[in-house]
Amino acid sequence: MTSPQKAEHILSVENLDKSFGAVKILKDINVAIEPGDFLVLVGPSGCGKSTLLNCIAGLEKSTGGEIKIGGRSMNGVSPKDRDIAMVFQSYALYPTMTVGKNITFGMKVRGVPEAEQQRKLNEVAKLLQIDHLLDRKPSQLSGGQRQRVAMGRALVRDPQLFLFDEPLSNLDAKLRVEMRTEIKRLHQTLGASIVYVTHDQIEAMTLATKIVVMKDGIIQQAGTPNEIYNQPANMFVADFMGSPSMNLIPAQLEAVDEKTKISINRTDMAGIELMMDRKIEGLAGGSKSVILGLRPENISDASGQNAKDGQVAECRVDVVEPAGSDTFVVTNLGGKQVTARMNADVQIMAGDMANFAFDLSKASIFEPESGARIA
Amino acid sequence: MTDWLEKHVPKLVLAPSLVAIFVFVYGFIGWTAYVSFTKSRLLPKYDLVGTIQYEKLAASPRWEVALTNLAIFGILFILFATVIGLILAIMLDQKIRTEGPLRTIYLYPMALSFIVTGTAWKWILNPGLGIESVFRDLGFENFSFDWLVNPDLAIYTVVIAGVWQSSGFVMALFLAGLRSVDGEIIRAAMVDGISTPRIYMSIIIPSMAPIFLSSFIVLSHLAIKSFDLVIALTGGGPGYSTDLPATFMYAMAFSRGDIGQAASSATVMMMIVTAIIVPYLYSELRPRHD
Amino acid sequence: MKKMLMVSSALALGLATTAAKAEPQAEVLHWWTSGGEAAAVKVLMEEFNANGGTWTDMPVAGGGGDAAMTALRARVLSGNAPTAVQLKGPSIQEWYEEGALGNIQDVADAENWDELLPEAIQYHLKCDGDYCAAPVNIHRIDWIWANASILEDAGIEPPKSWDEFNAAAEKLQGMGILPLAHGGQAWQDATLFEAVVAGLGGTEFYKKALIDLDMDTLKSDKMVEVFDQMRVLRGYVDDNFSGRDWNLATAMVINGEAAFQIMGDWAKGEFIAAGKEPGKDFYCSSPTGGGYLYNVDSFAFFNVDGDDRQAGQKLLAKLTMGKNFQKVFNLNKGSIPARLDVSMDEFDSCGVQSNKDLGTAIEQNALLPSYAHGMALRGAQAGAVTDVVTAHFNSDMSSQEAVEQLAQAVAASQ
Amino acid sequence: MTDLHMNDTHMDDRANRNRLMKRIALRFGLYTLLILFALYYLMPLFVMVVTSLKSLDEIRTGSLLSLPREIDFSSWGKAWSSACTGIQCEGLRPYFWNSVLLSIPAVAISTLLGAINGYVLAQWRFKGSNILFALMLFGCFIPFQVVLLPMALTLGALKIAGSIPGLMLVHIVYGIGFTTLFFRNFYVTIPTELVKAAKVDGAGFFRIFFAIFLPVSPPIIVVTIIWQFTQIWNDFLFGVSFSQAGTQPITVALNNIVNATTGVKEYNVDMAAAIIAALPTLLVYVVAGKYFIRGLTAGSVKG
Repeated sequence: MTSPQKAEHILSVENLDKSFGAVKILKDINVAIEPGDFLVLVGPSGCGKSTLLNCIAGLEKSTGGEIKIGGRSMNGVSPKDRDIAMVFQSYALYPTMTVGKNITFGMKVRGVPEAEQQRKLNEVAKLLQIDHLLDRKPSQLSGGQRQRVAMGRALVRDPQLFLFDEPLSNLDAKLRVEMRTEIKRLHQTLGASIVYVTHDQIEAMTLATKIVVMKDGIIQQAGTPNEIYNQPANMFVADFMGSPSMNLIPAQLEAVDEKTKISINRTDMAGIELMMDRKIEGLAGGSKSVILGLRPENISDASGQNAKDGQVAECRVDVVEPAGSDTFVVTNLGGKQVTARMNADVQIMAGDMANFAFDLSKASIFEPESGARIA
Repeated sequence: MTDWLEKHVPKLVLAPSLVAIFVFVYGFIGWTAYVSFTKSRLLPKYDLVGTIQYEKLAASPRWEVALTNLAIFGILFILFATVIGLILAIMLDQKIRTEGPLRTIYLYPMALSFIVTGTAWKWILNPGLGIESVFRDLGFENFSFDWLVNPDLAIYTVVIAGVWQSSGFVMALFLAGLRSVDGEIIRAAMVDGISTPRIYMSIIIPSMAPIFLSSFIVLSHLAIKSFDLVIALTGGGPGYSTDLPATFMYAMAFSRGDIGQAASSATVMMMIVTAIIVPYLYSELRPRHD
Repeated sequence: MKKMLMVSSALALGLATTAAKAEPQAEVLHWWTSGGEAAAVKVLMEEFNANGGTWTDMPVAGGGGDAAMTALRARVLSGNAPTAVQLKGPSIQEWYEEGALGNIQDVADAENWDELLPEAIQYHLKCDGDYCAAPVNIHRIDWIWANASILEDAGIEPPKSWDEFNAAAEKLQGMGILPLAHGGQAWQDATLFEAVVAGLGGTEFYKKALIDLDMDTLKSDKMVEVFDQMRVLRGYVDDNFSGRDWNLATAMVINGEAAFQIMGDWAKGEFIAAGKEPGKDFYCSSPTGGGYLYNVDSFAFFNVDGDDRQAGQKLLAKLTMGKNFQKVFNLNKGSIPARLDVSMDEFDSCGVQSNKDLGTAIEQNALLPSYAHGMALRGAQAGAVTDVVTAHFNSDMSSQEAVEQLAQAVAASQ
Repeated sequence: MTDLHMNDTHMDDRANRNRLMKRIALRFGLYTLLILFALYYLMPLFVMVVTSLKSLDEIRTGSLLSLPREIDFSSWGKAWSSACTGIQCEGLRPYFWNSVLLSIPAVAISTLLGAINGYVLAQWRFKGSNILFALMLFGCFIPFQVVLLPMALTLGALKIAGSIPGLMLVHIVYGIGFTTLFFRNFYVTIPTELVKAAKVDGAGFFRIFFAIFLPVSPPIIVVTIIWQFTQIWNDFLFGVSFSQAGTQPITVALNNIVNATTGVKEYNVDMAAAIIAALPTLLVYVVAGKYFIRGLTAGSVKG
């Protein structure tokens, strides 16, 4: 990821380290985005994503490395001088100020003329449809309204860079989806550059132009949503991104000409064998234990599209979970639960033997020890 | 420069208070500890003489009485103030129509010092004037309440007056706690058919553990500091049977003119305080994961 | 808030500037705060002010001067000692030894104090041979106050020894009358104790025991007898005596609830306030047989800066010993003048008696400084004695054990 | 909290009636107990008020708890303006103002210091700040008798011995521990994101404090003021040790009236004086007691 510093990078983070005492929170972080990018930092809690965001905002001091915003080094620059705006998980609305005052507080502090403050306030209020709430106190608002006010406070700033710290996680599911769309629309209409932290991989997938997956203070993978989803760099990313998550099945690989034979053991019956049309480097005649990563949508019923390749195996159905648009069917392969995404109208009962069709063109192969992607 | 200032503003703001605390608390404790190794009488002297004062203290029957009293008083005072405070809070929590006035009545003793109420208490507890005589006048000839004048029991009257002053505050703490207990848990328990006393005993009271701790600390600090109470009520008597370490220390320093002895007793007091407070501070302030 | 600070510092400044004038200044720390006492001291203030001085009153009551001593110590340590302080007995010398007291010998020379004051009293007022304090009065401590009508009904004369007292008390008890009103506070227990020591043991015994703290005397059989008598006295007291203020005990005698009280001459004020007449409604007598337990209140003069304050000390010393003040103050207070040349014409019979006994005691060398009121011993030692006395009186400790504890406590306090 | 009495459903009439009776009996017992406790708490005040309204004769002869035969307010007037507190017989009045002059600035300053200390310790933590907080807290527990003498030395060295500012300093210093504790525990409950948001908005340390934190603090300010005012107004030990003529607070004057040693005692005046001296704190508790409990709920107690 150490891309050469380009002028158009709105944000670049280089070799960033952060530790609290002996505990290293961030290790050698390198990220860069271009204007208009929507960067989502995603990972489980404690992975360091919020710390990274706070470092970018200048709310926490890094212990090493550099952060540049708009090409300017941010070393020793206080948050207010970084030309950023931030939206917080708890919204952090000032409880004793009205909505209007909350939104204009920053401008007031910076000494923006009164008239200008009013103009911007009206503009933003209209954009976010909160004009009727301006005289209320935060305690009189609903969660969604507070969320909008928090965004309003960021928008009036009109900064180079927006920072969002899990802004939707305090909302209920329905509202969360609505606000997600809203944020996406704002991004598109304003063309703003955004760094967005979440632990929700769906938010990450839907919003991002660029995703950084983190774990234990280390970047696991950075790339477009498509790259992250289809070519996860390791088993952690594979497992973390996507819902239901990728099936990770212990398997044996063996090179057969230009193809690769995949053998999967089963505890209760004979194993299955599948052929993959690709050649995997480094098999050199012998067989090799790997982890086979397959998204649920790459396993379907025999009537589905996957069946054409003939990679079909009969498996025992453990659980059937109809989900409306699809039906998820769980079986057991290689000692693991494996989920297949089948047609909604598939006629299968738990306990049946059924044919599962495997689409191996999008399969990922991982090294069992390190979890790193092989192919 | 401005950067440095900006970064260190919080520390700079805290500094005056910290300096004050270091001088006026720790400096003074150090001074007292030093003086406890001298033979200071009327005014402090600074020639060290070793541990004579502590040996004298250990041999003093009056100091022994004072320590025993602190134990008796401390335990009973904390126990009764907590129990009564809790009971009052629970009773007041039952949608009592006159809660406001009652709460004020229970709380007001906290507003008064014993210089104000001392004489009244002395009269009330005095067998010839107070409760005993009132009951006898009412026809209960054998009613007896003469703790104040009984050297073995006088310390208990100090407990009565002490509890009177502090239990209202404890009630306020508990009431605040009860009001912040999650109503959902209680509704859930009621749906399960658990009786009201059981709900209190096994759900609400255990959930207020932090308040028990807070009130324990407030009360133990009051117990150790108790001074006015004893001076106003019994003056340490009968004899010196109600002396507490604080009154002992005061008597030595100011009426006896034996500052060295006073300093040694103060040092022992501070050690007792430390033994109680430090574990509390540790448990309260050890880093937690948010 | 800023304004408030300014107001208060202006106040402090105001005080400072008034102090800068060269008029005699006196800030007087004392604990005469009740109506009668205040009226008595007020005479001094008026004279002081009439002589061009400015009197600043600094009263601190409580605990027989304990609170005032607390304040005094704080004031001296902070280098802000009051001009004059109500002090007495060895504590004057103690403060002198701490280097805190000044000198008024020139006033004493000019006013001829050595001629006017009994020698025993002079002793208390001098620091290394020079006067450092001015006396206000002589209190007699060993008075037995008696309700006249009770005594008449019982056919008892005011007792003049402990044997007489015991006999009278037995008789009264037999009649269902409470013999002795007493307040169970340590200093009152000590007041009883010293009267018993002086009465049973006599003058020499008292001096050896409570002034010299002679170990043999403290451990003697006589001392066991003294504690035995204390136990007997305990039997004459009602059950509610603990913590009772002395004036409530006096009221019991006034109201006829008890026959006797053993208390200093300030108790007379209560009788008189209740409209009683000495010799008619109540009697005063002493159980010490010629001994005279006294307590001399005095103003001690601390080291102060500034001509005005030093001038104030001199003026105050002079006026304190003035005939008029000595008379008026003591008429009010129940005590008698410290200087011997004041006419006793206006004093009542108890005052006259006290004055006469004082003369006799001087001749017979039977003037005894009161230990209970801080005239005989230093604070720590007096306190050690009192601890034992009060512990004995308030428990069922045996006399033998009390004597042992007494010797131990005294040894430890030295 | 919710009412713990279950709704009576599906009960036949008799059971219903029984329950009702039981409930009434329970309520009756509850109120009786509450009133008994109230009597216990009120007793000393009752004795004081009643005694202050009696004549001296009646006090000497009558029962402690009996009501006055004739209500006599004269002792109140005397206590306020003509009782002797020394040679001067001006009652409590001059001392009352000393106490006001002392306690209002002292309460204000120690509250403000506590607020800003609490703000730092809760929202601007730095390495070691928890230890510093613990050290400050420990200061709450020091028995005041211990510090009298070194304090006298220090005040003398600072040249403010005997002055109201000196006394104020003493009260402020020993109040800081508690005020800091109150505010710190209150501010800890406020999300740290608020400070972050304000920082991004460009506000500095003080601006955040005055514009955002102070406005949310009234509940805890009330608690702190009540606590500090009670402590300072009622203090005797510091008042008697670190004042001089002209700066003595009301408790010292009250003590001079009540604890006169060898003079005639006027108990009715003593009691009236005691009540007068206690009126300001009593008033504060009666008026603001409600907010006191509310403030405790608002976060000074971790629960």
